[in-house]
Amino acid sequence: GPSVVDGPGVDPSCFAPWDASTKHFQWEAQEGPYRIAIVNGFVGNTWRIQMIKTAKAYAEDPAVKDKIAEFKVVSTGTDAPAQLGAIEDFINQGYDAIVTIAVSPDGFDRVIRLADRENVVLVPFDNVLDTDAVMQVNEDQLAMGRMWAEFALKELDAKGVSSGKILEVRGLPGNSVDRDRSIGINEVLAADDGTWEIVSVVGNWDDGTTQKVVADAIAVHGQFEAIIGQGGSNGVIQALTDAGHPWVPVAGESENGFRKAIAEHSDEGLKGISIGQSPGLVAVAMKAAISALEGNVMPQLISVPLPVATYEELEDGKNFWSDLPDNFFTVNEFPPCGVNVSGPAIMAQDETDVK
Amino acid sequence: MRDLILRNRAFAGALAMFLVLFLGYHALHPRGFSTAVFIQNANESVAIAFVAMAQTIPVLMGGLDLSVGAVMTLANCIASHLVTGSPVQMVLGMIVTLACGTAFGLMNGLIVVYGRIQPIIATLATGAIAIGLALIIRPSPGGEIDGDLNWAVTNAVFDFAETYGLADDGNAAWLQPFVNIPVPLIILLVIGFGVWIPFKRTVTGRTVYAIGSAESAAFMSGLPVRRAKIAAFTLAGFFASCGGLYLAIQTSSGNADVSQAGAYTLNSIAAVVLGGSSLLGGIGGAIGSLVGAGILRVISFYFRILSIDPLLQPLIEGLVLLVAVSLGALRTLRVKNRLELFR
Amino acid sequence: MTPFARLSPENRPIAIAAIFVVVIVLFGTVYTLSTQGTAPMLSPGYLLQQLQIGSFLGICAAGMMVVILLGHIDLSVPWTLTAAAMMATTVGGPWAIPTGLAVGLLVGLLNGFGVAYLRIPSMIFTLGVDSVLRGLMVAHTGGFAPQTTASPLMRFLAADRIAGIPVAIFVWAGVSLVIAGILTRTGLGKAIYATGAKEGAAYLSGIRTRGVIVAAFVISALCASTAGVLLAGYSAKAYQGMGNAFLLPAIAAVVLGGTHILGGRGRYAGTLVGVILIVFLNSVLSIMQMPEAFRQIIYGVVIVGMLLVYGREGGSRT
Amino acid sequence: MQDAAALQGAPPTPYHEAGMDSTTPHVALEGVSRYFGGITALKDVDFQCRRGTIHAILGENGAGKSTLIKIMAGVLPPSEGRMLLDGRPVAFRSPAEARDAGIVCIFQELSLIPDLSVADNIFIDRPPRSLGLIDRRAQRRRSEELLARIDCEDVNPDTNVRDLSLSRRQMVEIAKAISKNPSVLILDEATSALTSRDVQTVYDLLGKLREDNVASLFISHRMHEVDALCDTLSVFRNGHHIETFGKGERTSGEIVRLMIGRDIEAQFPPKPAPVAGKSPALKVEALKWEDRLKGIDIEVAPGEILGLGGLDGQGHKELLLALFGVLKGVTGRIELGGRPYRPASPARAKRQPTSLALVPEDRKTEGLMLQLSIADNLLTPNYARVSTGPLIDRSRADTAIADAVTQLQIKVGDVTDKVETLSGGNQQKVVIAKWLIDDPDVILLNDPTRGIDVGTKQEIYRLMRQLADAGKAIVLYSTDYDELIGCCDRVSILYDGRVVAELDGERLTEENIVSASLNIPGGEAA
Ligand SMILES: Nc1ncnc2c1ncn2[C@@H]1O[C@H](COP(=O)(O)OP(=O)(O)OP(=O)(O)O)[C@@H](O)[C@H]1O
Ligand SMILES: Nc1ncnc2c1ncn2[C@@H]1O[C@H](COP(=O)(O)OP(=O)(O)OP(=O)(O)O)[C@@H](O)[C@H]1O
Ligand SMILES: [Mg+2]
Ligand SMILES: [Mg+2]
Repeated sequence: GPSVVDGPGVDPSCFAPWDASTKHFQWEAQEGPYRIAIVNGFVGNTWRIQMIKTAKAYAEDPAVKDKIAEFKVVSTGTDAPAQLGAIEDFINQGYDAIVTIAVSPDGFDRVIRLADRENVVLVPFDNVLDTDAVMQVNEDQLAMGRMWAEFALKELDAKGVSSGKILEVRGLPGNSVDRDRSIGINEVLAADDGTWEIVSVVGNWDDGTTQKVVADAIAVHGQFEAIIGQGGSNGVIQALTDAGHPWVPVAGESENGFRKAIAEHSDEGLKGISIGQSPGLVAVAMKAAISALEGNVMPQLISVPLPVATYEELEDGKNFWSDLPDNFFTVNEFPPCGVNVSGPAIMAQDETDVK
Repeated sequence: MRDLILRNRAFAGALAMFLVLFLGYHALHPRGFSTAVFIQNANESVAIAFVAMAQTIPVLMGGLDLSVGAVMTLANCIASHLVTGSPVQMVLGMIVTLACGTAFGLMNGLIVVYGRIQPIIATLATGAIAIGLALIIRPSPGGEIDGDLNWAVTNAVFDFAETYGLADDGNAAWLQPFVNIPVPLIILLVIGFGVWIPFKRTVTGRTVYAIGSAESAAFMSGLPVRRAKIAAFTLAGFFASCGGLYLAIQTSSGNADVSQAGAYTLNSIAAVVLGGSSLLGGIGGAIGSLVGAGILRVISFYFRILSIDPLLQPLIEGLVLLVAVSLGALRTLRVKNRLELFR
Repeated sequence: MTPFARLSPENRPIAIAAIFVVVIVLFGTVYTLSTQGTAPMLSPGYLLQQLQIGSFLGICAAGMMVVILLGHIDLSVPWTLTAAAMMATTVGGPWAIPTGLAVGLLVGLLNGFGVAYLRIPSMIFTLGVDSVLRGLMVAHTGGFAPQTTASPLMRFLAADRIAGIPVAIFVWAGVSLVIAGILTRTGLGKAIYATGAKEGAAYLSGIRTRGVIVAAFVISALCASTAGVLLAGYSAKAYQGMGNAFLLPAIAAVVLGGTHILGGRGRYAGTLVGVILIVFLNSVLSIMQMPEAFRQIIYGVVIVGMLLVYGREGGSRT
Repeated sequence: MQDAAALQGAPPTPYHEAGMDSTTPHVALEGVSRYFGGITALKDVDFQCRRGTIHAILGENGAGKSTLIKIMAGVLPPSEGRMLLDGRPVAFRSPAEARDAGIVCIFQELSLIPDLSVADNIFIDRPPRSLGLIDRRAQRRRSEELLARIDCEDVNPDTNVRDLSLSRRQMVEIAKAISKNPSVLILDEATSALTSRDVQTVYDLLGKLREDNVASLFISHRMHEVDALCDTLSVFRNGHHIETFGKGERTSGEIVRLMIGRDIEAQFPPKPAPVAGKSPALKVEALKWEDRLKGIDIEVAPGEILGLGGLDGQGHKELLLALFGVLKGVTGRIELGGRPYRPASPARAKRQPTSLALVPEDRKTEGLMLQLSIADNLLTPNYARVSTGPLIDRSRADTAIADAVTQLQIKVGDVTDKVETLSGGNQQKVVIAKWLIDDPDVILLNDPTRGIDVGTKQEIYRLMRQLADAGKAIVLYSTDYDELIGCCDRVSILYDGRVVAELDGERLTEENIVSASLNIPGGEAA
């Protein structure tokens, strides 16, 4: 296993430690090229598909291509034993690093123990583990929630609104990301001195469910002053449009469609902020794994900066693409990390003729 | 007699399919036929195998239990709270977990028998209830199951002995022939055979078969139809909770994952069918389903050793499943009297 | 319960479910009146909007019912729906809807072939088809960026209103008329009941039961794909997993409507009431911001409870 | 409806039996009634049976016989009244409780489990055990003994019941019943599919049981069986116990009159003189299928009733199914109305220019959809006939149904009732009627009168003859020799998948049928 060492770690602009108290790991340097596996859980939504494509593209990136001897991706579905089994199998096969999106924030004790025993670098990202025994890569969900809420309050303040109903659209129940984002949002709203009634609905992070629950909420509650949605932001916009709800500040994810809508309607009142959990995180996780294998000092918890874009910052062809489908996630690059696989490049790999 | 062979032929076919797939996987695996890989295979298969065995019993009765995945999840969440503390407390926790799952199965049985609701619908509903309870018990994943227990139970006999300082830390001579056997495999086989085979050879067990084959005849023959139905669902609850308990120990935690529960239920049906039981009831057995669960798992093992485009994996997995269950159709082509198709 | 005793076993569930719908609406109204002082559940706008969203489920349930009448089940609904929607938007333009329906037709033929000709239990064959379709859609989405925007006609059918009434409700009504017509007025409908009641006897009566089974699965898949096309229109686009929320509610609606899960018995009116029941139950739970855990429990209790109230199955112990 | 006494012109003869009068009856029912919703199946029945007798229960279809024994056997509770066992009141809640009290019943709709072996079935509820678990070896051994006792050594205890013929199943059912050492053994039409050899075995068995002081209750629609066997006879009609009397106290004519409340004329309608030279409606040459049909040749002309006779399991059933297109891999030549015909499916068979119809063996699983209405059942083969385009023409459908109900005099309350509410005889009529609407030219009948009472049987015989006279060709398989002799113009005897004899005119006698059935060389001439 890794030894706990003092920071700072390598390349802090890319591998930023979560906070000051984050400890640092160092593995024995190993000879490259490495065998790397990605153990995905569920496959069957756009985010995951984009993530897999990003991983594949990044593995071909000249910067890392030579460092990777073998690269494999499997998806195990939402089945904890299958995911644990796949990780263990890759450890048994002698892979050097395993990057994973955990199906559950707990339950990895055994594979962590095995990985440490075999000196395999295990890197959970996105859905990370409730443990400090492995190196992990994520964006700060709590901060994301806070930032959404702060933005909404700022815009309302600018409009001179200081009371009313705010709609919060939550994600998958029971998921820690959902929990953290919601805590962030509600913390900020509670601390504000406006009088807000918060209506909270569950949208499962998917466009359709979100659209339905937002439409329901509008039908029941009439009007909201602002909407803070964790995901499925396209659905929020669609529900507002269909209901003829006036444009209000909306905080949401980084879907292309959402950004298109903000760009189009911000003058009419759709003051939007778009922060995304990027599928490109996988590339950062892969890069971190390689870096660890090379023997560098790594933070245990790597914080990837939040890719924020407000209505003021949107620019067609740069951080959204008006001629591309709504469904893909716009933020995909992390320049400080040298991860330059852009969203359109991923989603339009063979698409030159389709466009 | 012919039918007897045919019945065994389904099981034999399943076993053959499993062995071919399993040996093929180990042959291709860089560390094939090693204890580590066997342990990993066994660990991954225990939960689904238990749930598949659970599903078998209602299926033999001609019904389906759509709550097995949910009961497994419920047991998983209960165990994540209870299987902790001193060894005695942990054992008590396990007993309570199994008792809860069994009681849930009993409730299914009572609803089916006294409410006279078709099992498939009754358990669709009670499955939702089980998930709801699991979510209440464990709103977000977590739990503090003993790490030693986790390690001991998910490894080979040697590690088990070593962890608990038994048999000379696993070095006792008499233990040596067994040290490399995965503990999960032992748990599975002991509970599977130890419960199922005796059950099958009781009047209640036989009644389960009889109900699936001809329910009114079973009643008219003076068989304890109600008792058997209740027993069947209760036993299903027991097996499902064994799966949940193992899952909890394996992951040291509980997780009220709705989609995982659904996936386990559906996979359990596939495993039962692959294992040679008839969804119409009366034919098959839990041991076949154990093999069926193995087949299901081994299929997915291949993605880890073959280089297949990750985005094509779900498609290939689906196709393989479809083809595997379609193999049963070969029987249909041999049927010369079309009336036999309409059972 | 006594007033229901006189109703025929087919109509009893329908009447009871209808009454329960009223109870739900009243309960929701009392709840909103007491918490917010408003009664949105009684406003036509809200009811229509709920029915508009309910129409997708309604169309799925209509198809599901036909298959359940045969004693089979169609577990491929979620990804049939999704695949139809995704293919429709990929093709786009005037051919969007025909493409979506063609997907349904193909899936239905495949399901029907597996169940009727290979005689693989529908429970397992349609499950396999569902995962194949999912695999195809993952590969499709991953291959290149397919177009996902709904065509204007799809938008119109799903999201627009005529005379204040959502067009989707008209579509649902149309599908309902067709299905009810098939079931009650055509030889095919009668053959479906006969095959569901006793396939062997139906076959010996000269009914081409394999054809009937194929037809039923085609109907189901066409309904699912219609729902998919509409749902894509409603969301203005297609996306992975859009069908996941429809399978179990569709089965539940059919069963709550009094259709026997083993086939042979049931009336379309029941399915209609069953869908409305589920839609309004969902509405009330949403309004109450009921947490997921209790929602699940309430669903379960409602299904078991309703079936218990419907009464025991006919006298015979079969 | 006249009551029994009036019909007799004298008060009912009191029931008496030498030497047994003083003892309490073993089983007694007092004032038992049973209602099913609005239907009265039994009304205020007093009934007794004693040990050491064979007691026949007679009555039309729907008279209440099965209901009576289901009450005795714990399947149904009585709505009113009570049951006494050796003078003590008992109330069974399940067949298991009745069995524990020594009452064992072979039900009309057999109670074997198809997917279990013969041995499992025989000892289904009380298997021999060791260490609390079923002892399969002992079970097998004891099954063999029991089967040998009823001359069924040919049945392998390991065979699944599914693979047995109906007659073997009935024998297994009998073995299962006697394995329980009953004090009351009830046989509800348990011999309906047995061939004469097996029937004889059963008679012997019942005789032995009588000596062992067992009370046997015997329900059968075959009068000659009853005559030969029973000491005491009870007649039921419309749910009432009409009369009980000893053997030989009534003539068959009187018994029939008690059963159906009227006299019946000659049982079989007269046969017309044979007309030679008609071209056959159905001609079969060298028909083969698997190892069951080994080259069958038959032909039947319009207006003719061809009987198929022989022991059970000689290929009759397969022959009819093969003609109707149910079997795969049939070879040989078939002509329908002079045109070659290749059977492919029932749907095809019924659409031939010379069309076929089949009344199958088991009306409950093959003939009817029990949970559907009478009307729907009648229309099942006929939707094309009553539809305009894809839509059903309601008025045409109603006419067709009404015609069928009148033509066959089906006793229905309302054609929208479920067909399962009809009595067995009327259900059988529905099966026949649904095909008559289709107006077939060749009608294949597989034992259509099994379990049908004499009155209804007679109606069916008359109907068959009417259809023949109207130019239909009929192929009738029957297990009842009287029926073959009385109804058929010609009878082909099948043995081991071949026609071994063809009997007509003078040569159509029971002796000839029996010897041909056993394929005794030269027996035909005897
Ligand atoms: N479960 C039931 N539900 C409704 N009616 C019933 C039921 N069982 C019997 N009956 C009715 O009770 C009457 C008597 O039926 P029962 O079966 O006793 O007649 P049976 O004498 O055995 O006639 P068969 O000779 O046809 O066997 C019939 O009219 C029948 O319709
Ligand atoms: N579930 C039911 N509902 C209504 N009536 C029933 C039901 N089950 C049985 N019956 C009635 O019970 C009567 C007796 O049925 P049983 O099972 O004894 O056979 P059967 O139809 O009388 O046969 P057969 O007359 O050919 O010997 C039937 O006539 C039928 O009308
Ligand atoms: Mg009867
Ligand atoms: Mg009868």
